[in-house]
Amino acid sequence: MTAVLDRAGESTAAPSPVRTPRRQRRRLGDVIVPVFAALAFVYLLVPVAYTVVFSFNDAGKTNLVWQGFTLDNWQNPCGAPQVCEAFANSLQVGVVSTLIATALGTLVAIALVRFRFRGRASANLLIFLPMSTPEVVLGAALLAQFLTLRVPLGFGTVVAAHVLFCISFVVVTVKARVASLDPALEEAAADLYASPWQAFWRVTFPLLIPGIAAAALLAFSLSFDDFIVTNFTSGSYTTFPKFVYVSATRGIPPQANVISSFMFVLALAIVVLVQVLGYARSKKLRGR
Amino acid sequence: MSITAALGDSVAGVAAEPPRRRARRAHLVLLGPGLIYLVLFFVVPVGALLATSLYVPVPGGDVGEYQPAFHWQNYVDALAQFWPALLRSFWFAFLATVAALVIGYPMAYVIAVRARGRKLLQGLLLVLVVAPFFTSFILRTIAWKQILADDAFVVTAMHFLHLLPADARLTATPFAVVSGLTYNFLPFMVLPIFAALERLDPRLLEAGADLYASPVTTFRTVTWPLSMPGVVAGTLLVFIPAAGDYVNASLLGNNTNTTMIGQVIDARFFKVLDYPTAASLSVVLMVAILVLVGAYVRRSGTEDLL
Amino acid sequence: MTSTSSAVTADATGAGGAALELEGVTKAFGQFVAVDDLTLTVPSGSFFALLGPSGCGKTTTLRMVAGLEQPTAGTIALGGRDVTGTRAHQRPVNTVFQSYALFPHLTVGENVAFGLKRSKAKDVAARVVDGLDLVELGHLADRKPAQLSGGQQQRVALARALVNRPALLLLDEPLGALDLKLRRQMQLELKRIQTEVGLTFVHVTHDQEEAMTMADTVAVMNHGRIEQLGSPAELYELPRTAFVANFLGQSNLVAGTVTERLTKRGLLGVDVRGTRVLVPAARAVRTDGAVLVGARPEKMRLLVGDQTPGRGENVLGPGTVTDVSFLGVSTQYQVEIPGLGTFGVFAQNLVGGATVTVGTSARLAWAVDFTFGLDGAQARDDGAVDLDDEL
Amino acid sequence: MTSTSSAVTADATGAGGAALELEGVTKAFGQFVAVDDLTLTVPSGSFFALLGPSGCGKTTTLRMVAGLEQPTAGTIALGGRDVTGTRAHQRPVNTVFQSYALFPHLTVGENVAFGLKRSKAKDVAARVVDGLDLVELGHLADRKPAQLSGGQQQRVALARALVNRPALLLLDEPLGALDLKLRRQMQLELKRIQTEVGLTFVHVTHDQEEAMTMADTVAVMNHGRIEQLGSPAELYELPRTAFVANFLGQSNLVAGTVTERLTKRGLLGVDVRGTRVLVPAARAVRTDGAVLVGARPEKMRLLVGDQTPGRGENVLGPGTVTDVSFLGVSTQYQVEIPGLGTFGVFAQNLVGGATVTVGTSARLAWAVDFTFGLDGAQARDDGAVDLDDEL
Amino acid sequence: TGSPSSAASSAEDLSDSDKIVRWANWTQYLDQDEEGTSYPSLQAFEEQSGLKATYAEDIDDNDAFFGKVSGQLKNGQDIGYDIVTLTDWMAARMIRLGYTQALDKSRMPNADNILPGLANVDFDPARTHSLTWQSGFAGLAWDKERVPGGLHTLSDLWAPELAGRVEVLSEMRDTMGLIMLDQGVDPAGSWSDSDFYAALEVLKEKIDSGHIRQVRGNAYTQDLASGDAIAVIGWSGDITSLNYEADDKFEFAIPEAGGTLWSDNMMVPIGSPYLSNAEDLMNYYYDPEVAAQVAAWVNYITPVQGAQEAMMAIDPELAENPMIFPTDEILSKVSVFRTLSPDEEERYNGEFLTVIGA
Ligand SMILES: Nc1ncnc2c1ncn2[C@@H]1O[C@H](COP(=O)(O)OP(=O)(O)OP(=O)(O)O)[C@@H](O)[C@H]1O
Ligand SMILES: Nc1ncnc2c1ncn2[C@@H]1O[C@H](COP(=O)(O)OP(=O)(O)OP(=O)(O)O)[C@@H](O)[C@H]1O
Ligand SMILES: [Mg+2]
Ligand SMILES: [Mg+2]
Repeated sequence: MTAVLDRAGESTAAPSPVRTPRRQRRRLGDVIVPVFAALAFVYLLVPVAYTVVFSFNDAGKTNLVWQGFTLDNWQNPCGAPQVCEAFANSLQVGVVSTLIATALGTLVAIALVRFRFRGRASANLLIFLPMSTPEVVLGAALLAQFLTLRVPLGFGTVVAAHVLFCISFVVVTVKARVASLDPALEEAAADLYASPWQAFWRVTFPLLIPGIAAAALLAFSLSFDDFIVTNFTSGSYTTFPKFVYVSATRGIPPQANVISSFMFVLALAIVVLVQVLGYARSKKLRGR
Repeated sequence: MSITAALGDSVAGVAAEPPRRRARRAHLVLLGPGLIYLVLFFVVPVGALLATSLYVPVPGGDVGEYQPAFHWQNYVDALAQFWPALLRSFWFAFLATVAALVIGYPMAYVIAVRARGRKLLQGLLLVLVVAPFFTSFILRTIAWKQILADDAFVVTAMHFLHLLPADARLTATPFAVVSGLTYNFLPFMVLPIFAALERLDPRLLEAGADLYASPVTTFRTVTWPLSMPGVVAGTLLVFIPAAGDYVNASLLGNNTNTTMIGQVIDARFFKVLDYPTAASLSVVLMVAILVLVGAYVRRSGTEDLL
Repeated sequence: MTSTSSAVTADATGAGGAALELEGVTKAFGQFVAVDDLTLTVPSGSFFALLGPSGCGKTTTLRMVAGLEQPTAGTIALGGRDVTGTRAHQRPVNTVFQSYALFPHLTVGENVAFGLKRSKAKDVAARVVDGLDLVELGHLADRKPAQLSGGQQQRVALARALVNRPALLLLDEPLGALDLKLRRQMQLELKRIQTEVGLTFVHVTHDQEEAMTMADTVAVMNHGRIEQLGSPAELYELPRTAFVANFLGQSNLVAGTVTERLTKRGLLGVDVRGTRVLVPAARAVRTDGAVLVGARPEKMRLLVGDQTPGRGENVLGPGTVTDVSFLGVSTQYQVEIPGLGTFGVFAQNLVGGATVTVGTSARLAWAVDFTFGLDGAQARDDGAVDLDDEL
Repeated sequence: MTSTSSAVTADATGAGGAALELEGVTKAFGQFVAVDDLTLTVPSGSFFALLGPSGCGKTTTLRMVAGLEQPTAGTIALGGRDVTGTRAHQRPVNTVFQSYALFPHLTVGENVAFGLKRSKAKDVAARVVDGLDLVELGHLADRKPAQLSGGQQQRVALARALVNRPALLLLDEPLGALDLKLRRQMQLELKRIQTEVGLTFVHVTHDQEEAMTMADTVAVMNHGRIEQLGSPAELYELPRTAFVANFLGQSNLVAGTVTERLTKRGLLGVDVRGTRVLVPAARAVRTDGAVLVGARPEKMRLLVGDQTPGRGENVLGPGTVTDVSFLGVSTQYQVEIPGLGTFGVFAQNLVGGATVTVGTSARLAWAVDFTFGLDGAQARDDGAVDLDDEL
Repeated sequence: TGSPSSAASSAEDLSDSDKIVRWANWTQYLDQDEEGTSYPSLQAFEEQSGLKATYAEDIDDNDAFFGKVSGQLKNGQDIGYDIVTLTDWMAARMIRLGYTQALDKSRMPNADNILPGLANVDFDPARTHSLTWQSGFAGLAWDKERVPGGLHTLSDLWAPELAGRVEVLSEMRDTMGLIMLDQGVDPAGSWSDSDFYAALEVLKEKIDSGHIRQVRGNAYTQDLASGDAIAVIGWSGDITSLNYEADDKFEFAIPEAGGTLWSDNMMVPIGSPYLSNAEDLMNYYYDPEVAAQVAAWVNYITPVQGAQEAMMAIDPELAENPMIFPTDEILSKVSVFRTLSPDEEERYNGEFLTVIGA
């Protein structure tokens, strides 16, 4: 946003009496969009802020009314029964389903972009279908399936379900990346004596990493925040969103706010860190 | 941040024409695991769901006991009873999609175009878009409920300023449900539009200006059409989950005039144990979405999008 | 092809272009000064070429004229009117972008119509047809840019700009993507259009041959400043700096010291490692001290065996022919003279291929009248592309 | 620069390249035949150039040789060994790709080392250093490709291929992205490397000047077939088809009918709209009926006023000078002769700029010995780039 | 979803090898310490028995909970809990379907402390499959400031000035029971379809007109706290708890026409391999002192005899609280919703859900 303001300032540098009204309009036009976007960001972040604020509430049984400031919840984030267990479960489910979905989805994406074969269209459709299926339907279908197969509900079934809806997102994300990858690079590798396997590991894969990382991030956030499908397929296994949903009926312990706020801050910190490191590295390179 | 950038990509990515290759069956090795997974955990369960939708109750059986049959009447009954909820779901999803577009497009635009070249700022804004995913969305929804509560600041202030009639309220209304949907799926709108806009060559905007187009005209004739793939992807990613959602409706609505089909399916499934009705509603919902999406994608000329 | 251009000339906004005046224009990006106090007048209806190495500020200059960039200082006037503060879409200027910048979502025809529609022109359809015919792409009006070859895209970009009959047309390397053959053909086309329509063209290019064929006036830019400005023949025949001598075609430059002034004959005697070389005083930048003596390769000829130089010719050598390249039209020889370096010699293949082989000993002769003298303080190879330097 | 190349030549796999033989090679994409029954031998250690218009099948041919594409029919042999079925990574062939195809995630050094590591070569580090020195990029080994200029990237691509000392090096427009100046410099470089290292080079290019400067043998391709093959001078001086005559440099072609055979003097008399033009029978593709009589622009000179042709010269005209372009090194004139069309004439600027002005009446004269005769059934302008055709 | 599974049988008891017990309960239904970080009574049990107890507040709705586990129960699978706590009618269904394990009373001496009124219920005559956890009333609750006059009958709830600030429970038996009582029908008696539908009509009218803002489960307390609701049909214990934090802002009363009484029952689901451990735990909570400790925190009616005496030691004021230790007079005003046949249950439940918009 500062970018915009800077630029607006720049354009008004040269003086000319005739231009004054025009300049005014332009400044307005330049400002309206960012202001609107800023309001949208506020809209997006107000509940997050609320969540963060109430993580400092000196709450009793419920965390609905502001009772006073305290750091207790942050000092003892696992204080409320089950909250940390649910959080750990969510992390576990998120990591495992992300790994599986990313691996499977990446392979599918590569195949879909790089090869032309009969049934490619159907494969594409099959990938798209889970994405276009409402979560209730997915959850219901999976639950019925697990029961028919007499699979005990728990970690395994939750992961299986999460992998299912993450795969499609991974495929689409990685597909975009593969498509933008110059096929000439793989040919160059082959030309330089790399076997197909070596060409994949030394050229294709490293170049896909940003796409794969993005896909993994997306998969993780979807899995971490999923409630509907989890609710159907988890049995007595509790994940963080499920814990929140269930406890919401009487009052969510402030520790849940602590954990949510923590995740939010963590995500911000990671991005800033990556940026700063990348910036420092590029600066170093340029310096040489 | 490339990660978040590519994350946006994801959904707007229009795959290039695949190069011709000698078939070496390598694709089977690559596709195999993923597709087998999808067949096992998607095709088979959905097939079973389809079968369930035709079941009939066991005569004289207890609650929730059904036996296989081909009772197509289930669909007729289910639709006859629940078509208002079905229509309302699509209506709410549509409203939420439009609202998310109106709110999300400027956000994406500012991140992609106005913050172009300022990597740190861009990364930060992007993560602010994604980060709410990490604070449980139920917590956020409940936060909304508290923020918009009758006694809370917002409503009191609006009453005081006469922006809202004295007996009007914000929670437990269709408005609350739609804004909850909008809110919760907003990131899905912003990311693909961001990806599309980021790929937009700024030189095209200059070309527009050079050819006498004012900023507004340039937006209308160049920026908007070129961001269409992102807009289409974003609208789909908001519309589909919104149409099937029940959490927002049950937390923020919970009245007969906010009942969404997801709630009905959930209730039939879990509370009434009326599996055939739940299953047939699921099938109807899925097919309806597929048909709508297919028509939409075809109309917008972005078939190769997905 | 010529029949259709009438639509372009018959414009109410006035056939003929506007004069462009830059006055002390400077553009700084942060600390970096990309264009440095540029003052320049391009007369109405002329074809002006801006030539210079990559990064010297050509595109930046054009962008300021187009209104896509605000100058840090200075003013820009178009047809006598100060447009410095006017926004891009309000200037009667069109640009053919280095990268074409075609709208990918519009057809070729819609691309060409874009500017006309914005300026609410009449007869848009007819003018688009005319414009496309002008670049011989009438039959491709319904294609999308992605379905065109590079050369065709470039021509669409050209048509899109031309069709608006701007007072000033800016061309930023508009032919960069074409192969040599097509490029030459388009050059003739462009030149023809410019003459017929009478627009003012400012043409940016890397390619000195292009600049010389097409332009009335050429300006050679370097590091944000103009090194020399003049007609192509003037710049070529009488470069005033080593940079211009090397950048515009090849030059054989050799260092020497002025030892005599033959004022009557208007000549300078220059000592080049013991050989006396004559330089017309009027063609020398300085008349004393260290100078660089130069001559173009095509002005030089090889003296083999006992061939003698003609009257009024300078002679250097002997040296050894180290390379012979057959270029079709001509043959290029490299002659190494010990202590003086390598000299290039062009010989038109008037009578077939090469006449001299590698290893032959030869002297170089060239007319005194085509010798020029530069400031000896300049680097001999300033402006000659160095392989490590082009980043 | 020369000192380091020793590492490249001193390879155990044998200094000097392998001969390449294509035998009836055809490549069809669906219905479309991109390469049509191509038979070709490139001798070991030679510099072979493949020249042709865009889309004629050059890249496809190279890709088949590299093993990146399977021929539909025919065999490819390398150093006498049939490699048709061998996969790309098993062929001792390296390619410098049209688009460089540098690995963006690897540094320059790692890019160059890539092939060596795959083939488990020894002394990888030392050879990488040598290879980079060869292209004068030793100091940039730690950069990523994105941090290099286009010219530098191209040189990295070259080093990456050269460092493997392949028996055969394929160059697909390796200089396409460079500006004229740098391009000429790189051409000299490449040629030097090829001669020093003694590899077999197959070089694909659009640019006929490039092909002629660099190659021992040039093949002109068109529509998937080879039109003519020979040394550059041979192809240039004695084209056998109108396509070659027009594609390789410019040609002045004019239609006529053989009316006499002066067998003793080995000449043909051709009637060109009433004027008799002589063609050496040995330089004519056919000796009767309709022919195209041709001569290169640099072979022609203008006869102005009462100037007379020399002995053994053909004369056409008079016509009118319609265009004079100063090219620096030379001046190009366009002369229109009523009924015969427009002729190009090049004159080296041995004595400064243009000597004839537009509108002057002039005749054209050129030596009978440099006249060639083509099949009159061919289109006069085959191979001359038509603006609409290059997609 | 096939025919009733008779194959479901009790799982092999692994109680001796694995010292664990897993208990699913409603939220805020067990005493917690000051920080809300642990359950003192459960900790004491762990120390005393050497068992590791996992306590999960996983139940927020009888139907929803049953819906999630019924498939596994039908298969006879371990659902991950050794004790589940469900309301009477759902307990009835569980027992009827054979989804519970029989309790060995000989291992549970304290079980005899059960209040006589609860010792014999129609769905589990000798309490062989279930033990009551807590009981409570459904009645009227309101914000004392905003409804100064208080609520006495259901009609007070329908007063126009309360429009849009009224909430009722999503628990069919409580909401419908109160309406039926208001219409003079005893939900414990043998009423007919028409009685039910007449009551449902009232509910429908109030919801459709917007008089009832929302139909909620436990979460109605949040709406009371945030002011979105000022008068509700609610549960007795909730209001007591709520008042701790809200300075006695709210009041609860049983309507003059009568209220409903419900109980939640602990059961050991089929498939649980830790029956003995579960029995130990139930036995522990039937100790009067432990029961008093729980009741002092959750504020519901404790089913254990002697708890009132024990309560005197903890908090004499609570011992007098009629909502925890109801007097006979109060008990005479409340009735237990009668057990429904499967057919009735499915129909009523479906209709009710449709009306409340779920
Ligand atoms: N936005 C910018 N910020 C910083 N420096 C810039 C910017 N734009 C251009 N420059 C610098 O200004 C100088 C001139 O750039 P310009 O694009 O005008 O070069 P050019 O002469 O057109 O070169 P080329 O022939 O390569 O197109 C270059 O050194 C470039 O790096
Ligand atoms: N995969 C393919 N499928 C169909 N046609 C193809 C394919 N690859 C090449 N072609 C066609 O084969 C012809 C030869 O292509 P090729 O790339 O060899 O041309 P080229 O001579 O290298 O041209 P350029 O000079 O433009 O690079 C072209 O007409 C092209 O359209
Ligand atoms: Mg430029
Ligand atoms: Mg090619």
